[in-house]
Amino acid sequence: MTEKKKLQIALYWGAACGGCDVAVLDTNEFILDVAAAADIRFWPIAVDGKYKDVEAMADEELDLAIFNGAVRNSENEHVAKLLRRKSKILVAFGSCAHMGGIPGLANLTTRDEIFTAAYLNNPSIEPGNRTVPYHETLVDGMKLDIPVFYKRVYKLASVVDVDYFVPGCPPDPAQVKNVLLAVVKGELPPKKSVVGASDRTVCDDCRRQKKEKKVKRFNRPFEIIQDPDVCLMEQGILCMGSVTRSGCGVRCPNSNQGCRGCYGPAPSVKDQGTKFLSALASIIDSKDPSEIEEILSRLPDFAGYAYRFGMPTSTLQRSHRS
Amino acid sequence: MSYEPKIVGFLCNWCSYTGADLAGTSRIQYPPNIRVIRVMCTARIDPTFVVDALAKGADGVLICGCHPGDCHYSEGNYKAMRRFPLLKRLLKSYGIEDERVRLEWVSASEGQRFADVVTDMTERVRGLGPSRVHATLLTDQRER
Amino acid sequence: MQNCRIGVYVCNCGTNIAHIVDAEAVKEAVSKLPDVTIARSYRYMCSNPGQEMIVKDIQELGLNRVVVAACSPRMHERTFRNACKTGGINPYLCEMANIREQCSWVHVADKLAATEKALALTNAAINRVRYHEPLDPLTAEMCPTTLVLGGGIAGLTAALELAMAGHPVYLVEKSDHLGGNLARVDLTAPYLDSARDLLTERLVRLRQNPNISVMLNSQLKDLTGFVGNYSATVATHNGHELPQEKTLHVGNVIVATGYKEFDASRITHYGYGKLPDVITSFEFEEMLRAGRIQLKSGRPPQYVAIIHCVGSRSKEFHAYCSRVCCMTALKYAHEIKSALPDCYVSDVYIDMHAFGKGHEDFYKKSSEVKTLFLMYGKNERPVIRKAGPGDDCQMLIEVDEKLSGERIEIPADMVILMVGMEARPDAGEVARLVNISADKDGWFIESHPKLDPVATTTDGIYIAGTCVAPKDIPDTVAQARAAAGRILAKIAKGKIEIEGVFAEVNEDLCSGCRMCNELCPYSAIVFDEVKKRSHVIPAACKACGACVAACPSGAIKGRHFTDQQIYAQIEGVLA
Amino acid sequence: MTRTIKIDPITRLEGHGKVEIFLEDDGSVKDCFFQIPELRGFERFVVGRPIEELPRITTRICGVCPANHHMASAKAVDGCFGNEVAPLAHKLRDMYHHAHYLHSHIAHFYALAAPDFVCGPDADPAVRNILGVVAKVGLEIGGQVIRARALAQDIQRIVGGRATHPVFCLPGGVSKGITKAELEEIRPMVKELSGFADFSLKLFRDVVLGNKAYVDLILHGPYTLDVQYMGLVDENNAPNFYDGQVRVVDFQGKEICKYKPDEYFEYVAEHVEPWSYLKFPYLKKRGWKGFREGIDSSIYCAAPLARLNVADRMATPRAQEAFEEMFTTLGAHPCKALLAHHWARLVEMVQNAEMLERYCADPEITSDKYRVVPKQITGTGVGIVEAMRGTLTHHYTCDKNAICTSANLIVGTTNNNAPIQMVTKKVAKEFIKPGKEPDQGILNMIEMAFRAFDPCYSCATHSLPGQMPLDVCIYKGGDLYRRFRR
Repeated sequence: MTEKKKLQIALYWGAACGGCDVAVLDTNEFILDVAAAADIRFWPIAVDGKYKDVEAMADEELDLAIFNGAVRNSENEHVAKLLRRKSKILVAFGSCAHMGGIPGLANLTTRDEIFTAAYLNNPSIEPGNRTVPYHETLVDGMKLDIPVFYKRVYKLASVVDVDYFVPGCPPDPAQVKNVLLAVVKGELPPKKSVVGASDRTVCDDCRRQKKEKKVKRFNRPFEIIQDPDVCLMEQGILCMGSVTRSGCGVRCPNSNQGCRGCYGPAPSVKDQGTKFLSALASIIDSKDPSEIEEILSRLPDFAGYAYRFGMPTSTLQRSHRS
Repeated sequence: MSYEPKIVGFLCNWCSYTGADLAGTSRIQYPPNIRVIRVMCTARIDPTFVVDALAKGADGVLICGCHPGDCHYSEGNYKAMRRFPLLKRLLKSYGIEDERVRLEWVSASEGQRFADVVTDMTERVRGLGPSRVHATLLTDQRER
Repeated sequence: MQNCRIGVYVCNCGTNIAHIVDAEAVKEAVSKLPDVTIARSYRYMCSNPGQEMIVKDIQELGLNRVVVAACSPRMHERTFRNACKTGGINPYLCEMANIREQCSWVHVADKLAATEKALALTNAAINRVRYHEPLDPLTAEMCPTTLVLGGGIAGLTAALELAMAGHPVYLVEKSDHLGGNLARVDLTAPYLDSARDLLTERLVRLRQNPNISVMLNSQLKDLTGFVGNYSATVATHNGHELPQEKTLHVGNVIVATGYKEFDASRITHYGYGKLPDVITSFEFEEMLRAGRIQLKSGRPPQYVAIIHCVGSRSKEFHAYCSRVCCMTALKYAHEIKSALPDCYVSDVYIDMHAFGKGHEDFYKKSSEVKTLFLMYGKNERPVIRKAGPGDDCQMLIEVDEKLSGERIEIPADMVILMVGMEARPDAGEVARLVNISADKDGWFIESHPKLDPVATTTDGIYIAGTCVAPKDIPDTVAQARAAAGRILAKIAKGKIEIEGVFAEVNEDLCSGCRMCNELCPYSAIVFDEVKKRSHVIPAACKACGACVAACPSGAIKGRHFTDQQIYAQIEGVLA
Repeated sequence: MTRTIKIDPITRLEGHGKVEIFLEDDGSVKDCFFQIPELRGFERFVVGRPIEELPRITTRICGVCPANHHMASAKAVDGCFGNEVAPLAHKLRDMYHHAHYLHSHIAHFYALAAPDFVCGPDADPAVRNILGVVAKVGLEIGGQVIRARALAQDIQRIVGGRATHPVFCLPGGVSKGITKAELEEIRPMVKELSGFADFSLKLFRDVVLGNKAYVDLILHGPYTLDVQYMGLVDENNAPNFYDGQVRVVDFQGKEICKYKPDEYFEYVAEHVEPWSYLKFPYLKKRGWKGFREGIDSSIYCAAPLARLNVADRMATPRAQEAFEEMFTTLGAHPCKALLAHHWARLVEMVQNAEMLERYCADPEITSDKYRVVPKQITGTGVGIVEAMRGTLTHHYTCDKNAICTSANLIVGTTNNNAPIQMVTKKVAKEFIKPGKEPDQGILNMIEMAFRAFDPCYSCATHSLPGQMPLDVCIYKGGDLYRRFRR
């Protein structure tokens, strides 16, 4: 590597599952090269993290901060803002930071409903329990606090200014490697770009045979045995490959599962779900309103599919029930 | 002051926009709440336009096209006919009231019908009160 | 995007706009908006001084965008685009806000709201025009060869017209001979000249003309491409062996596939098929052409009855009038009288349609040759029954005669049923092949029934003769020549101009998912199996935008109706 | 005097495992809290989703153990469809699951546990990490470790299409099988991993058992709790990670109960404290008695040691030998020494490897009968598997259109929430006494306690195994008195 000062890197998670960090570990031996080329100042999973160091850092002392996970509570936001301040480059890493991810599905429900399901009304809760966690509690004179659980989930870019986006749930390790290399070599594209993904859609990399499309009946994944060689849409199986950026390695369609869009919308698509809706509905093979209804009735929870990884990024972002 | 609904209308050029012009030349009066955007065919209407309008503060969205079978491009309006019910399902899961978004067929000769549709829609949306979408998205920013 | 210098022009339209919408206020408000270099209001923007104002501002203020808030773009968009052109900027850098038809005229009661709305619409137009791009028409080669479908009088005439102008023609005929229905006719009304002569004259000239290649026993199988550059696949059957397919490169297509006569046996109570001497007009034509009018028994008829509107103008069959039967019936009266002077001819009709040139005189003449005219009601039918032993005729026909108001019984040895015209059973298939539409009766639909009768909604596809609707020979020939004329005009131009507004695929973004392939009503989207990308043929595209909205990767751009432009407009109307 | 706690806003920053210790005036520990600050609400937002999608949604509860959630979820969904499953599918799922165990156990032992033993518990935290281990045992072994973990990930990728966040489970089976060619690809990997499992056991023997100080630390350190144990066993009471019945025994080895998955809510309940988002499971029939040790305590713990404590034997021969050696050396079965978790983990690895060898030898494994299309929707299902970090329960209900109507989840680490709370306090009391000033050393001691459980707060919360950022705040006289952080 070069003689110049080593890169100063930090990795952190918000409301995440940890899969993004595993994806980084999945670069295997390469991670040792990174360790050689950079000072990993802060990465709780693999090396000792010392928060006080992060606080002590001068603004922009870090060259790169990789943030995975969504913003679900006041603490996530606090960390995001701290790292934004301390780092020259902030990367939203993985579907949750990029688009809100699967935790973002919570935007179709409410805080009260979530607390009720988790703490009050489920088969294994302590009989008669009325307690739900609260951000401030006084126990026998001892004051305890936990972060404020927000009404909804936000993508990272909703709370801080983000420089780059690495999509995927989780990002494909090969792509992670490319991104890290680009950083080390200082070969990053203009800010605000999506990195570690293709500009075309999953269909471009999908090996399945594609023909003209007309759909008379949609099938749920469990209703048929998928043909491994024919485009899933032509089998009436929902697949978001056509609206979704490629770069994942077509891992789901190659497992006979439709794409759920974790790599986010194609570059010139504004809203992944409504765009998918537009394409999908257009190929319905009917001119009769009642038949169309009948065909659509076999697509339950379209919102939960079309925004599986991006509800907080969708144009409407969350439920607007009164 | 009382609330005046903002309604965005997407009209196809050949039937509905012409029908709206006819309403004009025949001086048929209807409420001024509708703001019309002309497209060549309802098939051009990406459902994203509709959610975008709602997010930007529309209280209602009206889509008008040629009657089935009368499309200038022979089958464009069938695409709208297919997308619309799925869009309605999507909006439902977002908790948006059914009557805020509407698809109607209005021919070039139906100036009166266009006026009636706009009048009816305006009254219904007025009845629903202002859409929460725009406001909610703004207050969300204030939560933090 | 280059930095915009927008000129905004608010038209008063006399008082049409200004007496409701405060045009001055709108002008004032928009003049403060970013990128607006100049805002003016004027009495009549569409007037010459109005247009000159725009031209002058473009040239003196260096405007590169123009917004006109006035009447409907359907009224004056062209006018102001031309003004831009004259001023020296691309006509597509102009946008209109409709503040008359959809504002001042419909919100008379509320001037304030009308003015607010006018402002919103103008604001939207300003937002939109920022994203407008200069668009130039494309040109494509025009192949001078024409494909004519149908070897009837229409097809023959069109083919000759084009060939005589020196252009190659393929004349494709389904059957094994040319002439179509006309070849089955003896004399023609109203001048009683021979159909045979009409045809032979044409067939001779046709054979002499090297530009025409006739393909008998042939049918169109497939047609791809677009105006000026179609590729047609034609299958020719020779006896029993497999049909040979030929691919022809043609610039235009004339569909002249003609009609089929109504099947009289569908009307049971006329006894057609049971009573030996109840025959159709075409069967009678055969007798005429053979020069022998006789009954099945071989003897000449004493009484002939002609019944009109068989299958036409009826609720259960065809509601329309077949237009030629009336005159043909009169023609029969004449021919019968001249062949069998003692024969009694009765003509049983609903209305006598004699609208054509010379038809009324012909009608008069027929009454002079002692034809008995009987009128029956539109929704009734004459009843035919076998005559008894005492009668001197074979059949008796009962009619509620409208003119006398009496129930009349007339004798008949021979009954001629004037069968109407109907669309050929394969009309739907033909329409699909050449991508045009047919109406509920199966007749092909013209681009405009009055103003554009022989063109269709698909460029380069023309229709002529009785495949469009029932008509007589002069009208058919006129249409055939009209179609040929339209094509000759285009060939003369050499190239075809394609409007700048169409959909285009960005191949760097297309991933070949093929979602769009089935959506285009004009088959303008083609999938390249090698590149695994779809692309749009501009000349075939009509810019409806179906594929633009549907393209899941956002790879298809609808010129002049781009997402950007529409989002800017949405923002504008809601501002 | 009354004590009020000043909440230092900075403490909001830390949190993943926030420990707050409150002192009496005399400097003795009044109380100690271990708080989990995160909730994501899966139990609510899966409602309304098509039930067959849950195995592809609940994996995101934890990216460190997604396979456990995928399998538990798949089994719960099978239940909703009347449990009609292609037999081959169970084999392929179990195969995937074992590979996942290997990857996780290797990562945990070498990256998180080994530093304590290989480098030593008192070593400078800066070198007490995987790199430190590599430095000590040699780069060549370090390479082997990374390679072995990669192999385990690869086997998952081949069998299930993806390593992290598998998608292949569907009602009635799996969406893909494995081809003969793929099996041939897997075979040598399994062989190598099998050897690596034995190697790791040997390394533990040499490095840890060979060192009396470590053995004493394991057996006689403060790291023991008198609570009960839970684990999934087969019909012979041998550990089964994918299927079987849940067995609970007390720390004296007496069976308290043994239940089938769909009976879980009769035996387990969850207690809620307002100061933590993570619930505290306990034995329902005994009732919530607070964070108390004892033979009648309703608190239990799960994870490797617990699994071996509830088991009578292992399911495979080489693992059985290791099992016997372990408990003979530790002198008792069950064993209360929390640090023995690490050893148990290695014993499990041997069984994982042997099971994979079995599947590779199974002639049916490459057949294409990997899924049946279910014929009925029965509406409710409970799936229980052993996550690396404890017994994992998914319980769903759905309507007649197979749309999820409710979900209840008791995830691996949650089982250990109470024990961790208790051991934290125990360690605190051990190291902070009147006159004995707390120092940085307390971090290591608390962390070692944690790490024994290998707590994965991704499950139900969101941080990762071991090496958790710790923030120990000690309050006295209402003020922040001492603070130790990492």
